[in-house]
Amino acid sequence: DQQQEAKDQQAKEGLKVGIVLSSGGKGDKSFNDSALRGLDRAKEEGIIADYKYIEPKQVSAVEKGLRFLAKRDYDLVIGVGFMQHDAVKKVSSNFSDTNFAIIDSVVKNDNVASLTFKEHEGSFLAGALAALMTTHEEVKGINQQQVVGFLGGMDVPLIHKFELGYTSGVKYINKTEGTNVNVKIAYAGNTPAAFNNPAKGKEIALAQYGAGADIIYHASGGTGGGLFKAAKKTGHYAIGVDSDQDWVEPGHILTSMQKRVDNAVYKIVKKLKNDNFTTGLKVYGLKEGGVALTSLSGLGPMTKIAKDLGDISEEGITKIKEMKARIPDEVKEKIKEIRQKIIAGEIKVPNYLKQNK
Amino acid sequence: MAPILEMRDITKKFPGVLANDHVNLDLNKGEIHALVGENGAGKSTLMNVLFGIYQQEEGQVFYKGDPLNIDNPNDAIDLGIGMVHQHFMLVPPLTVAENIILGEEPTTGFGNLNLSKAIKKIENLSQEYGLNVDPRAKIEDISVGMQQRVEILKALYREAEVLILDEPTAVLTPQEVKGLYKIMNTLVDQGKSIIFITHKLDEVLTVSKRVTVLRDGKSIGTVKTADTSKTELAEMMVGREVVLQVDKTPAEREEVKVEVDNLTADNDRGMPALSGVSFKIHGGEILGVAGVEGNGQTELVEVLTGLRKAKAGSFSLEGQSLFNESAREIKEAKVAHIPEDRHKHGLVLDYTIEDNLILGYHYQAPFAEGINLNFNALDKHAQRLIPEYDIRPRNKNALARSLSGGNQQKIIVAREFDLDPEFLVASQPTRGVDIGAIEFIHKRIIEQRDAGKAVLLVSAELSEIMSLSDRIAVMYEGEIVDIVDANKTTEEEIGLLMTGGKAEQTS
Amino acid sequence: MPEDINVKNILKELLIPLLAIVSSFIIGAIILLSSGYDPVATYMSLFQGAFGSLNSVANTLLQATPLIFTGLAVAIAFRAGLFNIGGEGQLLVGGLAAAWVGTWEGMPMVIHLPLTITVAMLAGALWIAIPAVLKAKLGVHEVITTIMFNYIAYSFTAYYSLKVLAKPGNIQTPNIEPSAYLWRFSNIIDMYSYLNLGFIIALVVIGIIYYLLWKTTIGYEIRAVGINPNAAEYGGINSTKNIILALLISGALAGLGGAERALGLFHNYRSGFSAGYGFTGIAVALLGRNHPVGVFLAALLFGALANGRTYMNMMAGVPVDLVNILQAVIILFVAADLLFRRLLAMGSEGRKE
Amino acid sequence: MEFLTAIFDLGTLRSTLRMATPLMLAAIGGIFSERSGVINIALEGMMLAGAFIAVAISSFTGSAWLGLLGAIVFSGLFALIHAVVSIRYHADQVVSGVALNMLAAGGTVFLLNIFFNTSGTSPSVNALPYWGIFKPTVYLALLIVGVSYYVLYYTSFGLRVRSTGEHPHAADSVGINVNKIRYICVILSGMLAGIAGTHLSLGVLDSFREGMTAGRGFIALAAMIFGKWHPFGALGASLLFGFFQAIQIRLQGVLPIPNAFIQMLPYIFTVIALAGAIGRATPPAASGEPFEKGKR
Ligand SMILES: Nc1ncnc2c1ncn2[C@@H]1O[C@H](COP(=O)(O)OP(=O)(O)OP(=O)(O)O)[C@@H](O)[C@H]1O
Ligand SMILES: Nc1ncnc2c1ncn2[C@@H]1O[C@H](COP(=O)(O)OP(=O)(O)OP(=O)(O)O)[C@@H](O)[C@H]1O
Ligand SMILES: [Mg+2]
Ligand SMILES: [Mg+2]
Repeated sequence: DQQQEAKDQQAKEGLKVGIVLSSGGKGDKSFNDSALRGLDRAKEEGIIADYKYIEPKQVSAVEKGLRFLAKRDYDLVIGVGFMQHDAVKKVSSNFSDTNFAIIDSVVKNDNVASLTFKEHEGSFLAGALAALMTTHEEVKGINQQQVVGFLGGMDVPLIHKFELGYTSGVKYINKTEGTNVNVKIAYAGNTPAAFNNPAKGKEIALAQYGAGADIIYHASGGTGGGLFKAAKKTGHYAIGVDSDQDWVEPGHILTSMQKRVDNAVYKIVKKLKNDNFTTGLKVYGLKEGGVALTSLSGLGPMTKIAKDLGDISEEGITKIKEMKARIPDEVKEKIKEIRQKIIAGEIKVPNYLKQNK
Repeated sequence: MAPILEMRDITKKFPGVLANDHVNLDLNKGEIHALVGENGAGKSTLMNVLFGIYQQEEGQVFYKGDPLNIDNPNDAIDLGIGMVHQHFMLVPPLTVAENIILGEEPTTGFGNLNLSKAIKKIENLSQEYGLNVDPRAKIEDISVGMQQRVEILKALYREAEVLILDEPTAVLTPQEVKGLYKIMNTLVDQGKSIIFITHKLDEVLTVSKRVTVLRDGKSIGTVKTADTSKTELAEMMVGREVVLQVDKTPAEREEVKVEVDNLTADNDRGMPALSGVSFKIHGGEILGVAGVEGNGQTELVEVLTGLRKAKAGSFSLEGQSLFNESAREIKEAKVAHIPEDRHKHGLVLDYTIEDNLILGYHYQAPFAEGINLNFNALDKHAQRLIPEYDIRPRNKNALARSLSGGNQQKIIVAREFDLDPEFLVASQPTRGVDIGAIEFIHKRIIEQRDAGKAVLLVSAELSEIMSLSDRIAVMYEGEIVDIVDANKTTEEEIGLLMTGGKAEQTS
Repeated sequence: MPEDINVKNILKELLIPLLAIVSSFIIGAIILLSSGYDPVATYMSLFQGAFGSLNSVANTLLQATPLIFTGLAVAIAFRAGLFNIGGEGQLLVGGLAAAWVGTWEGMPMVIHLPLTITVAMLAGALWIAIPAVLKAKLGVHEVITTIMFNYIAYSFTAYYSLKVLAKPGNIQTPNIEPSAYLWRFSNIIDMYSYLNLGFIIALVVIGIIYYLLWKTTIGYEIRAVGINPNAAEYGGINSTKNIILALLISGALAGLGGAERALGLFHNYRSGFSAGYGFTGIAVALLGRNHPVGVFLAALLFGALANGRTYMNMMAGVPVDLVNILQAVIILFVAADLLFRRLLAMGSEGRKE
Repeated sequence: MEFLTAIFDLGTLRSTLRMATPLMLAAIGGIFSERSGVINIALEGMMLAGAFIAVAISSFTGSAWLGLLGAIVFSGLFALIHAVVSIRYHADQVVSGVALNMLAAGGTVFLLNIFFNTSGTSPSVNALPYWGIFKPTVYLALLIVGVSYYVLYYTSFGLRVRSTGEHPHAADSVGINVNKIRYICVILSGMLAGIAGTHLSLGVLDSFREGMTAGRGFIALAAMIFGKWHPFGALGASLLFGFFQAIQIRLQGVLPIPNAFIQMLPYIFTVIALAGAIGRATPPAASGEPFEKGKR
C-alpha cells in the first residue's frame, strides 16, 4: 500500500527519469552532457519532474546503478553507452514493469527502447567537408597539401565506425571531385585512458598538422581537448564530435558531428509523458536528425547555450561567425547535397560494425 | 695536569640493558688512553655518548674543565672531538675527499663545493701525518687499511684535538697495525689526545699511557700502563681468574674425519680470501683456527658449511666429498654449524624458540611429514632441549628476539649439537655471551670432541683457542701459516704467527 | 607454532587498523563538512548501500572477492619479504586467460571449470615470473619490475582481447561457455547480485594460504626467507627457490582473482575489467597485517566501501571519489602506524606516572 | 622509406622534447627523493595533484603563472605527506606512495566536482603563454636538469643528499641532519612533479582532465632508473621515451607493428636496464630504509 501511495504521490509530482552515465561522466562535453541536456530541456519544459544521474566508476557498478533506479520506481531508466548492453538487458528483464532505454546499443527486451545513431553517416559528412575544404587554399588556415586527419581515442570498433565513415566521405569527394586527399589516422591508445589523455591528443594533432593536415576530425572523448589546442596553436581546423563543440575553441572548430543524444532522449521522454512511449530499436541517422553537423553558417546549439551562460565571449562568437563565413558557399551547397543523397539512400555509407560481421 | 676531557658518572640505558652505569673516564692532553673490556662492556656506547650520537641519561662530560652538553656529532666536532667508528662511517661510492669534507664542506658562495681546496688540504694533512691516501680514489676501491686512514683524516680535517679510535686494529694487517701506531704517536706528539679501544692487551701495553677498564657497563678502574700487566688487566676485564680453565682430558685421536685440501675462494668483494688452505681433523680432536679477523676465517667457515662457493680445492667428511655442496646437503651429512654472527645467520629472530630449534631440520622427519609440519614433534623437541640446554625463558613460544645474547646462542648450540654431528664447525661460539654461558658452551664443545667428533673452532679470542684446541692452525692473509700442537705452544708464538711472523722468522 | 591466539593479542593486532579506520572517517567527515555535505547522512547511506539488504550484503561480498585474492597475493609476497605491486597486471592477464579458455567448447564442467581456473592462475604466475627470476637471481627490486609489468599488461590485454579474441566489431571477448561458469548464488536465492562460487573459493584459499604459511615446511621456509634471508640460507633454505615460489603463488592468486571476475561476474573479458583491484589489494594486505584472516576482514571493509559508495552518491549526492580518498587515508594511517604506537605509548606512560 | 620521412623532421624533435618535458621534471624529482633515500612511486599522484591545482588557481585568479606557482607549492605540500609518513613515521615508502597515488586520483576528481561541478574536464582557463616555439615549462625543465646536475655534484647540499641516500649513518656521524635532507628532497620531488603536472594542464593544454597524467609518473620513474639516478641520464631516458611516443604517433598504420607493442617499449626497456643488459642500474644503497638514529 505504501508503495502504491508513493507511486500515486509520484504521479502527482510528475515523471521521474533516472540515467546511468558512461565512464566519461558528467562534464565530458560530449556524450553524457548531451544526454543530460535532453533531460534538462524536458525538465525545463515541465515534461518531467526531475531526473537523477549516476556516474559509475567501474563496469560492475553500472548494473547496480540501473537496478537502484529501477527499484525506486523511476518511470524511465536510461543506460548510456554500448558498454551497458549486458547490464540493461539483465536489469530490464528483472523489472519488466519499468521502462528502459539504452543509448548506442540494442537490447531486445519488450520494455527497452534502443536508441542508436548512424555515426558513420555524420562522419561521412565530416569527411566530405574536410576533403572539400582542404583544397580551398585561399581560405585562412588551409594549406596547399591535400591532407586531412583523424584522431581516435581508444582503438576499439566503435571508434573505427567513425573513422570508416570519415574516410569514406573523403574518398567520395576524391572520386566525385577528382581530388587526391590523403587521411592521416592515429589512435591515442589501447586502454580506456586513451579517452582521457588530452596531452597526447595534442601531440597527435600537431604531428598530423605537421604532416600537412589542415582539418582533423576526432572521436576521442576528453583526448580531443588536445586537438582543439593544437588547432588553435597551428591556426588550422578541427571537427568536433558527439555534441556541438564549436564553442570550445572559437574559430578553429569548423563544425561538430553531433550525435543528438539530447534530441533522442528528449523525444522518448516526451513520448512517455504523452503515453505513446514505444520500445524497440530506434535508429537515428541524418534523416531523423539523430546525427548532424552543426550549422555551417550559424551557431550550434551548445554554442548558444554557452553564450547564454556567459561561457563564451562576444569575441568568441564573432570568431565562430567569421570562421563559418569563410566556408565557401559551394562547399556548403555540396554538403547539403551529399546529405540529401545519403538520406535518399543514393549514397551508401559503410558501417564498420556491420561490414565485418 | 688537568685532564682535557672528563666523563663523570655517565649512565646510558637501552631497553633492557644498562650499557653504561655511572662510568668515569678522563683523558689527558697528549695521551693515548686505552679503553678495554669484554664484548658488550659498554665501550662503544660510552664513546657514542661522548660523540653525541647517544645522549646519556645521567652524568656529565667536561671539556677543558667546562661542563658540556653534546647533543649531536656536530657539537662534538665543533669541540674538536673526532671519532673513528668501529664500523666505518664512509660512503662507498663517494671519493675519499668527498667523504672527508662531508658535513664540513668548503664552499665558494651559493653552496658551491670547493673540491680543489679540500683536496689540497687533505694532501697536506696526509703528508704531515704520513697517512698516504689518494683523495680522488673512491672508497669502494680502496683497502680497509686505507679506509681507516681516511677516517682518521676525517677527524684531522675537522681539527680534532681528541681522537676516538674504536677497535681500529681488528681489521688491520700487522703491518697496518704498526703503521697505525706510528700515526698515533705522531698525533700525540703534535699534542692531540687519543682514546683507543681494543680487545688486544698487547696493543694496550704497546701504545697506551693509561688504561681504563669497563666491565658490564661499569668502570672498574684506570691504571697506568707502566704499572700494570696483561694478567691484571684481563682480571679486571673479566672480574676473576683470567685464563678460562677448561677441564679437558687429553684428546683421544681417532681416524682422520675431515680432509680439506687446497681450498681457494673469494670474499664478497671478489678479492681472494682463501688461497690453498689445507688441513685434516681427526675424530676426537678440536682444531682451533687463530688469526686476526679478516684473514679468511669467515670465508673458510662459509665454504665448509655451504654458504659460499669455493673456486677450487676439495673438502670431504669421512671420505664423502662435500665440496661446494649446498648448505642443506652439508647439514644432511651431519655437519653442525655455530655461525659467527647469530643475528645474521643463526636465528630467525622473529621466530619462536621452538621454530628456531628446527631451523635447517624443519623439512626432515620427525618435524615434517611431507609438506606438513608435525607440531607434536616440534613440541616434544622444544620441551626436551629447552631445559637440557638451560635456555631461558623456559617458554617455547617466546620470540628469539626477546632473549639475551647468551640464551640466543644456546638455542643455536642446542639445535646444532642435538643433531649428533660428525663434524662441528664452531665460529666465535662465545662472542657476546656471558661467562656462565661461555663455560657451558665450552663444556659442550669438549663433550663433542670426547664423543669422537671432529671440531673446527674459529675464534678471535686467543685464550679460547688456547684452552680448547688440541691443535691450532693459524691463518694469515688467506693461508694457514702453520699448524701447531696446542700443548707445545705459547700465546706469544701464536701471536707471532697471526701477524705472519713465521714467514719472517724462517726466511 | 602458530601465532599465539589469545584475545589480548587479537585486540592488540586490531587496535591500530581500527584506529586508522576511525581516523580516516573523521578526516573524511571534515572533508565532507568543508565541501558542504552532511557527514552523518553520507556515512549512513554508505553503510546502507553496503549492508542495507541481502542483495547489498551479497554485493559487498562480491566486491570483496577479488580483493581477497589480490590481498592474499600481496600478503604472501610480503611474508617472503617481497612487494608485489603487479597484482593488477597479473589479475588482468589471469582474467584474460580465463575468458579465453572459458570459450572452449565441448567440455564437461568438471573438466572445463578447473582447467580454466588453472590456466588463469598459470597466466598470473607467468606474468610475475620475470620479476621473480630477476629478483631471485640478480636482486632486481621487484617493486619497479612489477609496476612495469602492469603497464605491459595494460597494453597486452587490450591488444589481445580486442584484436585477437573479440569478434570484429565487439568490445568484449565472446562469452564463455556455461561449462566454465562459476555458479551464482542468485540461482537459488532471490537476489540480483552476481555473488558466485568465487567467493567460496576465496574463503577456501584463505584457509589454504593460512595452512600453507603456518602449518607446512613451505610456509616455514617462505617466512624464514622473508624475515631473515641469511638465516634461511644458513638453515639450508634456498632463498632463490622460495622467492620465486612465493612470487609465483602471489601471481597465481592475483590471476585467480581475474578468473573470478571473468567466470563469475562478467562471463567475458572487457576493457575496465579491473577496478584497480591489484592496487587496492596492497591496502587490503597492509590493513590485514598480511595475515589471511586480516586480509579477509580488510577486503570486506574495502568491498563494503566500494559497494556502498554508489548508493552514497545517489542518496547523499557525494561524489564516489570520496571513497578513494577514504581508502588512501586509511592506508596512510596504517602505514604510519608508528604514529598511533607513539600516541598509545604516550598515553600509557602518562597513566603510569 | 615512408616511415623514415615520417620520423625525421623538426616536428618530431619538437614533439619529443615536449613529451619528454614532464618525464624529465618528474624523473629529476624522483632522483632527488631516491638519492636522499626515499623511494617515491607517488610521482604520478603528485603530478596529477599539481596539474589540478594549477588549473584551479588559474581559474580563480586568472593567472597561469600563479597556477604554476601554486602547483609547485601545493605539490610540495602534497609530497610533505609522503615525507612525514615515511620519514617521521617510518612507514613503508612504497605503501605510502601507493596511497598518495590513490589520494590524488580520488581527490582531484572529488575537487573537480566541488569546484567545477563536473567529473570530466574542467573549464578552460588561462594557460601559460608561448615563449618562442615552446611553453616556458619546457625551458624550465631543461634548466632544471642542468641545475640539478650542478646541485647534486658540485654543491655541499648535493654531496649531503648523495651521502644520505647511500649511508645515512655516515652522514649522521658527521653531523648532517639526515631527516632534514630527506624532507627537503621529498618536498623538492613534489615541487618538480608539480611543474610537470602544470606543463600538462597549463602548458600543453588549458584545462584539467580526470587522470590526465595517464601513467607519465611511472614512465618518469622508468626514466629515472634507466638514467641511473643521474640528471643527464634521466634527461637522455626521457628524451628517448619522448621520442618513442613521438614516432609511435607518426608510425601508426605505417609500420606493421601493433600500436600496443610500441607502447610497451619504455617499460620493457626499463626491465632490461634493471636486469643489467644495458649496464646494471643500482639504486642508492639506503633508498627505502627509514633512518633510525643509533640503529645498527
Ligand atoms: N640494536 C641492538 N639491540 C639489542 N642488542 C644489540 C643491538 N646491537 C647490538 N646488540 C648486541 O650487543 C652486543 C654487542 O654488540 P656490538 O654491535 O657492539 O658488537 P660488536 O662490537 O660489533 O662486536 P665486535 O667487537 O666483534 O665487532 C651483541 O651481543 C649484540 O647482540
Ligand atoms: N643501539 C643499541 N640498542 C640497544 N642496545 C644496545 C645498543 N648499543 C649497544 N647496546 C647494548 O649495550 C651494551 C654495550 O654495548 P657496546 O656496544 O657499548 O659494547 P662494547 O663494549 O663496545 O662491545 P664490543 O667490544 O663488542 O664492541 C651491550 O649489551 C649492547 O647490547
Ligand atoms: Mg590542404
Ligand atoms: Mg663496540
